[in-house]
Amino acid sequence: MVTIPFSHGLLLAAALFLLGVICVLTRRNIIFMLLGLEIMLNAAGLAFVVAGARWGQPDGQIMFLIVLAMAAAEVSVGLALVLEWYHRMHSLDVDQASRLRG
Amino acid sequence: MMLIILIAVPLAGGILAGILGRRNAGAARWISLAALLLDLILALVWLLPVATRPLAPTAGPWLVELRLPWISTLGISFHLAADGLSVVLILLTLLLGLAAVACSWSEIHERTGFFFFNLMWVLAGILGVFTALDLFLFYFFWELMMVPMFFLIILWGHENRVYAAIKFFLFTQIAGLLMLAAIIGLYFIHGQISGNYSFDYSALLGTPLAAGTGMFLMLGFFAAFAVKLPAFPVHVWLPDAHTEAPTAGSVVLAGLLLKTGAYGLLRFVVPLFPEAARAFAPWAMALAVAGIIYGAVLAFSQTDLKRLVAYTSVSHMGFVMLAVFAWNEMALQGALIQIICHGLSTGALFVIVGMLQERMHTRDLRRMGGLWKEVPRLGGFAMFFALASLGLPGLGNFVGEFLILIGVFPQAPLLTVVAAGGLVAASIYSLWIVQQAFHGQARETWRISDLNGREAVTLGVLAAALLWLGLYPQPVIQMARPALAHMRQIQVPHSFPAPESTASLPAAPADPQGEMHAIR
Amino acid sequence: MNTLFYLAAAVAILATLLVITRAHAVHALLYLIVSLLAAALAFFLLGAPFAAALEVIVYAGAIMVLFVFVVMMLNLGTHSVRGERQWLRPAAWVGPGLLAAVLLAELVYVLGGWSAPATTPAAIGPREVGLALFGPYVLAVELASVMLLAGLVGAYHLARPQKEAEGEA
Amino acid sequence: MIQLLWLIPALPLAGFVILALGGARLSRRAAAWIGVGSVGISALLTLALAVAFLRGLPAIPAHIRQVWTWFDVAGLNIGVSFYLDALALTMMAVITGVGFLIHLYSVGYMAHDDGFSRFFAYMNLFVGAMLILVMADNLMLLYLGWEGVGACSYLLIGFWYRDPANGYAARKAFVVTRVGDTAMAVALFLLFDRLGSLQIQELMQRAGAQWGVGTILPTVVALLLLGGAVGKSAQLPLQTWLPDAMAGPTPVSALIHAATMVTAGFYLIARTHLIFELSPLAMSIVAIVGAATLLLAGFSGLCQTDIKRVLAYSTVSQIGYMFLALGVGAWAAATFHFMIHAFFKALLFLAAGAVIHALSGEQDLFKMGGLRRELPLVYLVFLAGAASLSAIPLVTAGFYSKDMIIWEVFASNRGGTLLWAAALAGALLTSIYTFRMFFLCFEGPLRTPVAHKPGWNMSLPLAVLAVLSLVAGFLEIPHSFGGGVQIFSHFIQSALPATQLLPARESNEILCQLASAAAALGGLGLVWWLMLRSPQAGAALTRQPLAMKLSRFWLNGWGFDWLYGLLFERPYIFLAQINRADIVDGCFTLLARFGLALNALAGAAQTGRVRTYAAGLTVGAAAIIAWVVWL
Repeated sequence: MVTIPFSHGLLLAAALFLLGVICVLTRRNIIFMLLGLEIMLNAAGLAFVVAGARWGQPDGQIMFLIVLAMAAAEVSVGLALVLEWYHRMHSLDVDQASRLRG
Repeated sequence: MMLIILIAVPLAGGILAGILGRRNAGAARWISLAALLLDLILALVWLLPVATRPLAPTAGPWLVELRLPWISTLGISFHLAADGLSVVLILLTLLLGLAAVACSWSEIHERTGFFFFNLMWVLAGILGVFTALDLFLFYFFWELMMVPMFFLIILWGHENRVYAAIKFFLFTQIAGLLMLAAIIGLYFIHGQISGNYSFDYSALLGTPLAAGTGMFLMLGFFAAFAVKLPAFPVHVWLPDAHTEAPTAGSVVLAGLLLKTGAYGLLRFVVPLFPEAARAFAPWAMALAVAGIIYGAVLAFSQTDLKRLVAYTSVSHMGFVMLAVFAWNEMALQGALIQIICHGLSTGALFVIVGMLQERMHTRDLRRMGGLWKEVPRLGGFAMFFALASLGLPGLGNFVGEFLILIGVFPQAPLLTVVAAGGLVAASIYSLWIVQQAFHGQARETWRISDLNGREAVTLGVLAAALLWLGLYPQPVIQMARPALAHMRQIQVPHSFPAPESTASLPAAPADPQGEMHAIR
Repeated sequence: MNTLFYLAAAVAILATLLVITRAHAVHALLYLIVSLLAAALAFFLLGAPFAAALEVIVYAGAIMVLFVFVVMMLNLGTHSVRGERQWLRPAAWVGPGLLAAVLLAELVYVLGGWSAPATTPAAIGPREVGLALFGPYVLAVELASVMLLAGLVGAYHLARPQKEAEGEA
Repeated sequence: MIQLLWLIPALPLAGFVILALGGARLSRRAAAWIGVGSVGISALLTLALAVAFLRGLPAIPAHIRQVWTWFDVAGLNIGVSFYLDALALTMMAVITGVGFLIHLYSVGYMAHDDGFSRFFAYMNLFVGAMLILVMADNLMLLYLGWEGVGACSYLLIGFWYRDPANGYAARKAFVVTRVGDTAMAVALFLLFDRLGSLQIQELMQRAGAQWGVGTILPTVVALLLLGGAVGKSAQLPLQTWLPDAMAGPTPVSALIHAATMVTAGFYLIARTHLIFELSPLAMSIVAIVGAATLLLAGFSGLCQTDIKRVLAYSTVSQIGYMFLALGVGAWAAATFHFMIHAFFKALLFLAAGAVIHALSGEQDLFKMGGLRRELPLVYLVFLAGAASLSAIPLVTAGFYSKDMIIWEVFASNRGGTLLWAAALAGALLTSIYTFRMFFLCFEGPLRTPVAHKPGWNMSLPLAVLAVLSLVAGFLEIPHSFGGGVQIFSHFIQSALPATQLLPARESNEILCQLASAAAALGGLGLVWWLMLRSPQAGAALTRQPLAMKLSRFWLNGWGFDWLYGLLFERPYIFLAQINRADIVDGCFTLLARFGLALNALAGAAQTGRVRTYAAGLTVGAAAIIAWVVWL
């Protein structure tokens, strides 16, 4: 067991989250964007766990479990989309997928 | 019960025509015709004897009434009723509906069943509007008549139909939503004051309103009806809609849909908000006169015959609005006659344009000319209706316009004089139609056939009705008199308390006597 | 023990930094696994052994493997790495980096800065988590299961071979 | 007999309905029988009615018969009801009598026209409407007839519809008169508002009882009514339509634009004379309008080259006399002149029609000439008509009626020397332009060969009208001729008051008559001298530059058409054209454009790039956190 300020855990989560954000914003490769999303999800889960530990309640871990399930679902659908898309476009450049331009 | 059946017959006929019309276009036509004829006969048999019977002076205004609970928790009831005014308008609706069916007989070839379905539902919606006495129900019918009309324009219209249909929909829908807001506002204000939350017309009559609130609510209603009418600055949807709609659509639009605006002004705006309407009257009358002149001048400059006729509607309906806000018996009777006669004469002119378009595939006045030689009978009818439109005495429009002007004169002499100038402008555009289309040299060689029997009967009936109204309008006047008298009485007994004291008033509306009449 | 936590945190951040800067997808994935393992250690230290275990099994195990499979199926050659290098010009990092810095500053401010009273978290084992999960949170479990089912169906539908329905989308 | 009053207008209307519905299916013979017969029976009925009416005089000066209630709203009870008195009877007699003769004439004149039955349908409708106008018991019904005849006038002027010029003339006639009609309608509104009735006799009573002489209301009402009257009767300032109205077939010009419809203005003023008498100002204006118009039209008549336009201007001028008489309160004289004018002007038009018919549609006076020997009957009747129009003393009816007006203008308490001088100058002008036309047409060499000679159905009406134009004047012979005969004025005085003469001037009657006789004969002599005796002098006169300028100015009717075109017609067309696309619509379109612009702006944000959206999200998150924390 550690004895650290509660905010340090949260700061770790924030740092990881922001690294994920940077990844999403910077990378044009869709695989890397998905990776960035995973980083962000994981950071969110970390934040939940830290909060749960702070109050000594299982709720934080349960939320982490939900996030985990969501990440799994998201990744499966997302990667299926990537595959399908790659078949059509022969590229992973997300900027080419701009048909919704107004 | 009669009223429900009157509305249900065209609804059912429309569904039947829609279903059978998928296989057999002829069936759709005959079913529509039969349904409307049946409805007309029913209306004549049921309503006319009631309407012409002398009324006991103590009786309420409604000749026929039906009230069923509908959504009682919100105070909404299925409340239909007809007084003399409604009866006259119902008969007009059915007559013009028949004309609309007759004139689309050979014009519509695509999706005939669905066309007649829409046509019949528009008519049913209009019948509903003319009889609904629950404001919620009224709004329901108000929308019911608009949506099929939208389809009529967008599916069977001419070249620019999508633009016209969307414009029509936007204008009427936005204005309709303003009215809905006003209805709900009135509902809550009335409910708060009286504790009785109800959409019922007779309950809402005489709701005491502070001057500012009353004006806002009145303007909400006024917006919807002024757009429909159409009044001067919001008339712009009309020329496009008229021009692009199929003939039957134009006939129904000009002959009936516009009349719902006039009816709304008569039935709702002034009775529900007498004070606000009185305060607003000078503005409304000025707008009306502006519309009379503006419409007439613009009509003259049009080269599309249908558009020309559309602008004449703006001019003619200006007279109706002028009359409504003068609110005396003479002007109101004139407005009613004008409503009917404008429906007949403009409807007939649209039918004529439709016939020309069916034969020549153009509505461009610059390409017509000298048609009298080819189609003397059609030309004769066109001349007749053009003369009616310019207000020739002996035809119905004259009676309407004259009664309106003579009724308005004591209240607004100057405006009356300007409006009378509209008569001169009317003669300019009406004669222009005849000159450009039927007289003069033929600009192109047309080989077209004159009227066939069906067309001659359609126009003949309309012409006969105009002549009858021009020479002997007394039955109509007699029929509408008690209704108009009741409407005019509604505002008389109310002396509104000062605005600051309204809030503390107890629930009861100001006139228990009138209330009882209305409910019975 | 505290040192261990800060070490794990440093490893996690460092590995994540490497993840987002790699040009080769497989390298990035491997670093991400490192980062996740570090996070799992942090979970354990925070008294959440169950979460730590799941982090290793599900995240680092299952999800990352899925990524690896997909990268393999895409068969990205060296040309994609070269393209990746082109896209990763320094200029591309400036905007996101600044934005992230601003956000981080805000979060630090919100969380009350670095110095805060230290607390010792209570350990919560799998038992408590399980009891809560199938007690008050049973509805969330149902929701998660529905979501996973939807993911399953969606992934199957998207990834099935569809030559005939090429023009459908 | 009086019970059958309603039949008189009903018969021509029935004729119209049959002809309109029958259309081309009727043979020409049947159409002619229906068209002429219905008016003929009406004329006979009128005759019988006149006998019955005269028998009832002086005990019963007026009859009212209601046929049905037109409408009854809020105190405005309008019946389709007819009023018969001496004035109405005079009008009816002229309408049906002259109308019948013109119908009969038209059978020959229109024999080869395509629209034969259409022509008779319109003519019958006109006669019916005109009868309603003069028999109406209330102003509303009068207005119905009033507009009805206007519509018929429109239909008949534009009868030959293929020529756009005819259509223009027809529309001009209708629109210009409609301007007057609208003024009249406003008068009706005002009358009903103030007096609560539109029943003519009731109105007159109430006006007399409630309004003082010289107050503002009767003046306003009278001037508005005068507006209607000048429109219909083509008086200043609305006279411009009548010369153009000659585009219609000649029988139409004879019936509508000479004998009957254009005198409706006179009838309206005579019918409402009590209101006019309440307003001396309005009376003076009527007189001045009449005097100005008769001079103006007289000068214009001098220079016309089209035979029908000469007659049109002479009609305007003669109606000017009637208005002048009305303005000075010489009611009987105006009515008498109306009747005589109907005879000789119808005669002149029909004779001119015979000439035009004979020359295959030639209307230019300078292409006529020498017809005296070719068309002797036409020559004789035209001479009778011209003499009557010029008021050649003693032998013509025109002398008696016009002299009565000139004398009463001089002697009436509302008259004056200036008006009298204008009337006298008008008489001189009338004589000059009439005989100029006559000599151009019948004297000199033959310029166009004669194609058709008039048949019996054209000759008979000419002969009857010629006799009437000569002898009808003996109904009223002035006092100065040894006591004289006053059959007509006694008859009409059951409906209209006698003229108030100034006693001081009564002794001058014979002098005044000598003056007007001298004017008529002087004009004739002048024309004879300039055209036949020494044509060189005449030619020299017309070559003067001033004369040529004036002549062009008068030929175009004093430039009124040009002025109105500049002031009303062209601005109206300009305003209408410039706004064809509807400026209001433009405003709404602008609103729509604004919406579209906003849409484009918002659409630009939709780059379709996921990363941009993500960046947006991030910025939003940063902003929201900042907002929550620091604000």
